[in-house]
Amino acid sequence: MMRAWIDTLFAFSTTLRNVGRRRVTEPLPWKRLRAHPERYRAGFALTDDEHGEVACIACKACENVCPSGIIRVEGERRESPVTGKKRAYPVSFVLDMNACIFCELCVQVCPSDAIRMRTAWTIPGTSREDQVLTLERLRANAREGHLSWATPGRLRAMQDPERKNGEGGEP
Amino acid sequence: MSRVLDALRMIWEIGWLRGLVVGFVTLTVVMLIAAFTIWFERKWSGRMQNRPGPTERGYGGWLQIFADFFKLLQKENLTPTATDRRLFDFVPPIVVFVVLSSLAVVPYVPQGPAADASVGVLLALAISSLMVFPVWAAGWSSNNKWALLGAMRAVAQSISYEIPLVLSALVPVILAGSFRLTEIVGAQADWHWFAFWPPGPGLAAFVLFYLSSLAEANRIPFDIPEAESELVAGATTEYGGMKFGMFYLGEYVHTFVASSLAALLFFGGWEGPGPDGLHWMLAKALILTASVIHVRWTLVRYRSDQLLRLCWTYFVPAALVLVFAAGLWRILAGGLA
Amino acid sequence: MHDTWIAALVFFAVAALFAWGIMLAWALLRVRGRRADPARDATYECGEEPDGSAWIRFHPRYYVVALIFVLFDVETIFLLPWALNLDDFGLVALVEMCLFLGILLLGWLYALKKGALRWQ
Amino acid sequence: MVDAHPSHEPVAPALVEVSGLSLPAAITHLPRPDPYLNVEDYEPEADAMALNMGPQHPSTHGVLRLKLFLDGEICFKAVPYVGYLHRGVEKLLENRTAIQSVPYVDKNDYVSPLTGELALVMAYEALLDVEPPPRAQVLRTILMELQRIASHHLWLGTFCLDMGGALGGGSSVFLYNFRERELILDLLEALTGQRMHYNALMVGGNRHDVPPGWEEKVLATMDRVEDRLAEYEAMTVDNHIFRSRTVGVGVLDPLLALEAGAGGANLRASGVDHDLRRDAPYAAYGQVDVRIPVETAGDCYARFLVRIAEMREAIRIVRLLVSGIPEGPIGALKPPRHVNAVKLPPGEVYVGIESPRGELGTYLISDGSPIPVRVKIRPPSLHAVSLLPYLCVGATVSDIVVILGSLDPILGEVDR
Amino acid sequence: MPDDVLALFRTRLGLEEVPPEGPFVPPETLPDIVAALKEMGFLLFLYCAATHWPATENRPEAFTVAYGLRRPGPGSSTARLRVRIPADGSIPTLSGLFAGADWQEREQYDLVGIHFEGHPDLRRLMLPEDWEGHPLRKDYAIDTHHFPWR
Amino acid sequence: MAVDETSRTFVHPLYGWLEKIPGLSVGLTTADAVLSWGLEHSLWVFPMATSCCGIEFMATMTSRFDMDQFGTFTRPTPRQCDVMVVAGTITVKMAPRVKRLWDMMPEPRWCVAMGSCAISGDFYRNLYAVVPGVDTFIPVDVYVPGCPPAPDHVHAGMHVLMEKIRQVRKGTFRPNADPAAREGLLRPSIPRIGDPDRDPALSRAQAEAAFRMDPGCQVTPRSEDERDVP
Repeated sequence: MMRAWIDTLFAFSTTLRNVGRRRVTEPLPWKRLRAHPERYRAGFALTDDEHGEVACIACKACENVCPSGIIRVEGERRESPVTGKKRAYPVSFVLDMNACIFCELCVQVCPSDAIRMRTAWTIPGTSREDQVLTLERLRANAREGHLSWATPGRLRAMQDPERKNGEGGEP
Repeated sequence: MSRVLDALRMIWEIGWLRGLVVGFVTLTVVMLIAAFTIWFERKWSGRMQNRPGPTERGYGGWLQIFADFFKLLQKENLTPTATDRRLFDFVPPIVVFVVLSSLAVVPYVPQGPAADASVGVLLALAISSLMVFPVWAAGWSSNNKWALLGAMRAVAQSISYEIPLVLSALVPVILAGSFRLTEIVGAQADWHWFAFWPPGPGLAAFVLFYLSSLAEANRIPFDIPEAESELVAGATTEYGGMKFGMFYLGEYVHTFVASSLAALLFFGGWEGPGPDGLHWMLAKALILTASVIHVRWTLVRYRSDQLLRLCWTYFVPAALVLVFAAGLWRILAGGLA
Repeated sequence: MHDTWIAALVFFAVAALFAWGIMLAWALLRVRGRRADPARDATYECGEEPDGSAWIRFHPRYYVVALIFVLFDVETIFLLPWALNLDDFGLVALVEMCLFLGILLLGWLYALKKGALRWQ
Repeated sequence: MVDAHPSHEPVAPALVEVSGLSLPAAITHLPRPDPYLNVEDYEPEADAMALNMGPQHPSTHGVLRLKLFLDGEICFKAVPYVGYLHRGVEKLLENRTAIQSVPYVDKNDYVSPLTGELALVMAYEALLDVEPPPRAQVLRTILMELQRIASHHLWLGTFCLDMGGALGGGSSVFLYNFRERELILDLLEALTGQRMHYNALMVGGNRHDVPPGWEEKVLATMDRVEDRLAEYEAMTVDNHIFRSRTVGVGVLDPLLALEAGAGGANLRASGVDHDLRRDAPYAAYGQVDVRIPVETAGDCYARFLVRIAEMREAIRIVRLLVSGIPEGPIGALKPPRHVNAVKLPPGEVYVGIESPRGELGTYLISDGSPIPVRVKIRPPSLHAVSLLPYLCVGATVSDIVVILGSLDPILGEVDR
Repeated sequence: MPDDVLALFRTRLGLEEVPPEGPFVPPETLPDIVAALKEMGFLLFLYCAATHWPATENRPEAFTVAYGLRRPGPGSSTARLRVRIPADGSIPTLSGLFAGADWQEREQYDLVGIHFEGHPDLRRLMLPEDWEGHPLRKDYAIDTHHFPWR
Repeated sequence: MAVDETSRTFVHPLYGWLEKIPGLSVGLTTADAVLSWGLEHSLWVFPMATSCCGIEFMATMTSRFDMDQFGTFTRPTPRQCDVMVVAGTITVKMAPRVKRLWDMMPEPRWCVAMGSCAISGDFYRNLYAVVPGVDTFIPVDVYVPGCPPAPDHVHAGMHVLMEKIRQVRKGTFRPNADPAAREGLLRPSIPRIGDPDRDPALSRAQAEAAFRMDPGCQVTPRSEDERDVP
């Protein structure tokens, strides 16, 4: 009995030791954002191509693969004002973050390096309308930065079975 | 200046005025101390767990408890249909009333408490053990099964630990030869704190008193009546708003009262190095309260039957033995003197 | 002497004032929500509809504890005057009380051996 | 007071032979309570009380509902009700292609999503007869063990929370465990970009390769985790209160455990020396000598000891593997560029892996179209929950909370 | 599958070749064969998975129920077998042999609608008691509405 | 029956006749500010944790993301809580329970939908068993997207809620009514609360279903003729 009670007192060794430890708490998010790794997936952006046009070609690969079915793309073919070549453009690109699961499959399949995820988070709102990303908002997100490391090309290069060096993964 | 002192002396000598003034001052201070204890518990448990605890409202989060209070003041009144309405609504203020009342005989200054009763120890213990009735009534009147289980456990536990609590409080009484709390403290003058002198029964009685008062105040490892992980919120499951606030407040005041009693009975009350007085008493009571909190955030809890077995197989006989040891010491020391 | 008890009574009154004062403040300040609402006032049982009332005959295990408590409480009452007057009575009282409690403890031992506190 | 259970002493227990298995004699062939007991047939000493524990209850680990029939505080019949989280994952997987289905299984066992992914992905690989490259295999093994540590951290935290309350010592253990779990989540976050639902595997390999400097971080984290493990032990292993709550409580008959399909630590704490990582190696487990901790007492304390030992073993495996990850690609198939990128041949496979909770299996039927005909996930937690009617009888409400915690069920996996 | 199981299947069922995904067993001999497997050390109940095969032009509506058992311990192996039943058929329960079959069979009863003969407690497991239909059947629409919640 | 889910009250009956007393308005404004401040900064959470988000919600209370910093902690019973955090998928079987628990909470109360499943049903939203978002049966104040939202996102959600409480008390709260965004929203299978298409009969049926719940306690197997044989 005595032995058992003395053993119980060892519990205090842990709590007392921890009283002296440095605390591990992150700053509150409205004061300073936590440091995220570069692959962090928390939002979306539609990037521009090298000509400054939207890179999306409205191929609907992301719309088809999205398990959640939240992406709706409508496109049309027209002449590019920059290069003069005919290509497809998205007329509307709606991404309803209310049902997004951040699985990165849209990035995985994108053929034109257009859609990317962001490390900056989606801000909570008081209505569901706050969470709908339209084409304008997606492009504005891209200009704002905080893009995740994984582009469609980089992801696929990393997963390529032909890849020789095992290092991989560096940005 | 002397006029003020005269006025104070007059107040002190007239019974009802003394009760009134001391009552208001003591109760206000004790309520603030209870608020402070809640704040301290949240900060200290945070410290133990490498997190800051409340920080945002006021410096170090000290206003947090007031925000909670104002919030509770505005919550809707709920009385579930199935309850025994009258009892259900009547019980919560009783909790606070009972624990606050026990302070009438607990002295914090050498001049004595509001009512320096000749049976102070008994009265304090008796009133604070009344706590079991509102808790039981709350659990039963709720007509909720979790509350019923909580109330059943609370009653069984409180009445069981009543015995070692009273018996271990008898040890200082025997050593001092009086039930009056001021005289018990007086008997501990010159560093003859009963926790350390006579060596043995005093310290053991303190340990018993401390553990039993943990059980009386429903603190871990003896908090089975309101074990959140088992009984949702125990007897208070159906209580919301300020009705719950009363239980919440009562719990912390109870802890402080029990710590004050322990300080008076075993640690010489206001005796201490330098000038005696309120500061030593408060310091001792608060240190004991802090230790209760530290224990709470370190240990897990017993099962109710283990708890009762612990009481009846170890605590009660141990307390009896201690009473006899104290009696023997008293007689032998008296015979020697 | 009377003063002490008057002071105590006044103190109790102040305590009552504090307790019911807060309740009064709450009664004045609280939000009036929905009207009598059976959904709001249903009994909580983890989100389920309760199956039967909680006002039942409870298992007597707890009553055994109450019985033992009464036994020891009476004994404690006898101890109190004894403790106060120990100086006057001396060693004889100690031995006498020892005998009295010895008999009581026999009953306690019997209860323990009978498993009064063992639940399973 | 309960003193140390004899079978926790380091003495070899008596064994009994059952169908080629040697099981501890003291707990084999225990009398089994009748799970279908008619309540009217039972005559309690006072009024019986029917108490709903759950679906919202602080310690039912999600949305399990236990209907307890109590005689005083002692339960004489317990009926678990599940399905409050039935999300029809199997129905959905029968409408999704291989690429799309990985995020769904993430959410089954949400405490160890990677094992769920691996079970599904390995089923597809078995159907396609694809062997992931060695780098992917080793990486998968490391991920599985990291996930196992994180999962056991969460388990230990919530287990103590059940015993010590949200305001109490249990809460301290809980927060200490989560503190170290966050370190492991940070590793997985750096690798995959998410804290919980990683979507880290795909058919034929991994989706993510290690970022630079990851291996060193893993080793540093393992040191930290192992160091802190001793602290939790100081708060639990010899703690008298902890022992009196767990020793001799919820003793599980190994035969019942086997027949009910329980797995993982629940099985090994009852003396069954069985672990798929050693007995039917997958991924890179064949390359490491996995040591399986086995206890013979079968109670909550034994399950606790087994899980603690498993954490140490997982740390050892991670250390062993992470220093020698082979070079090469991480995928055997071309990275998918289309929703139907994986062509399924017709066939029928079953693949089982050792998740932190036991054997997590996937049974898959394909008729040659891109989407499978039937996907059945064999959840270890379902079988753990189905043990409750046997274990809860004769226990008090406090014990039931502990028993439930010690079985470590995840309701997302039970209900799917 | 290990050799002793293959031998058992060959002798009991009179099969030449046992497919790796398990042989088809007649429903009435299922308990005997499973009991024999249990004797051989296959003590761990793995799974019971029913599949609905809607009617096509070549075959009528049918169900298959697949069972898996495992022999625990070093060198662990599985034994798998299947049962094919017509749309209105039923299948003997295994819940007397394996406690784990109880809930798995209830689940299959709930989701696929297989009737297990002799099951002591055949109720819905996952869905509410008053649910209509069996969702894992191929003719059950994935987005069936349920007033008032969806 | 709590039919009207949209009614949110902050009526203090005392104010009505206190305002009539001259000279009290300043005191009243101060008192109101203090009371609002209390309401805003003491949010006790009722964790309606069902699945994955429940685990992340646990993480919000742990040392690394300490929720107690701004005075938020959990209480196990709805009677003592102010905010219901719905964390996880709500199924058809669970929905009446959630509704019942929500009805049990005392006013003033708020609801935070944490994670995609609670907001919209996530990728299960078209499935037979899953409710397409909790706002089809209880009013939601703050939406925290994510799958699951990281703990710091939940903290930000609580911050948004505090902001909303302040604005609602002041009467300055304006919800987002961006028509383009409204157009892009995925439509749940039944109308949400606040949607003009919503039929009051639906709310009544939901309240009724939550109040008169099937106790579901039959233990004996159902009789032979009740079974639906395939």
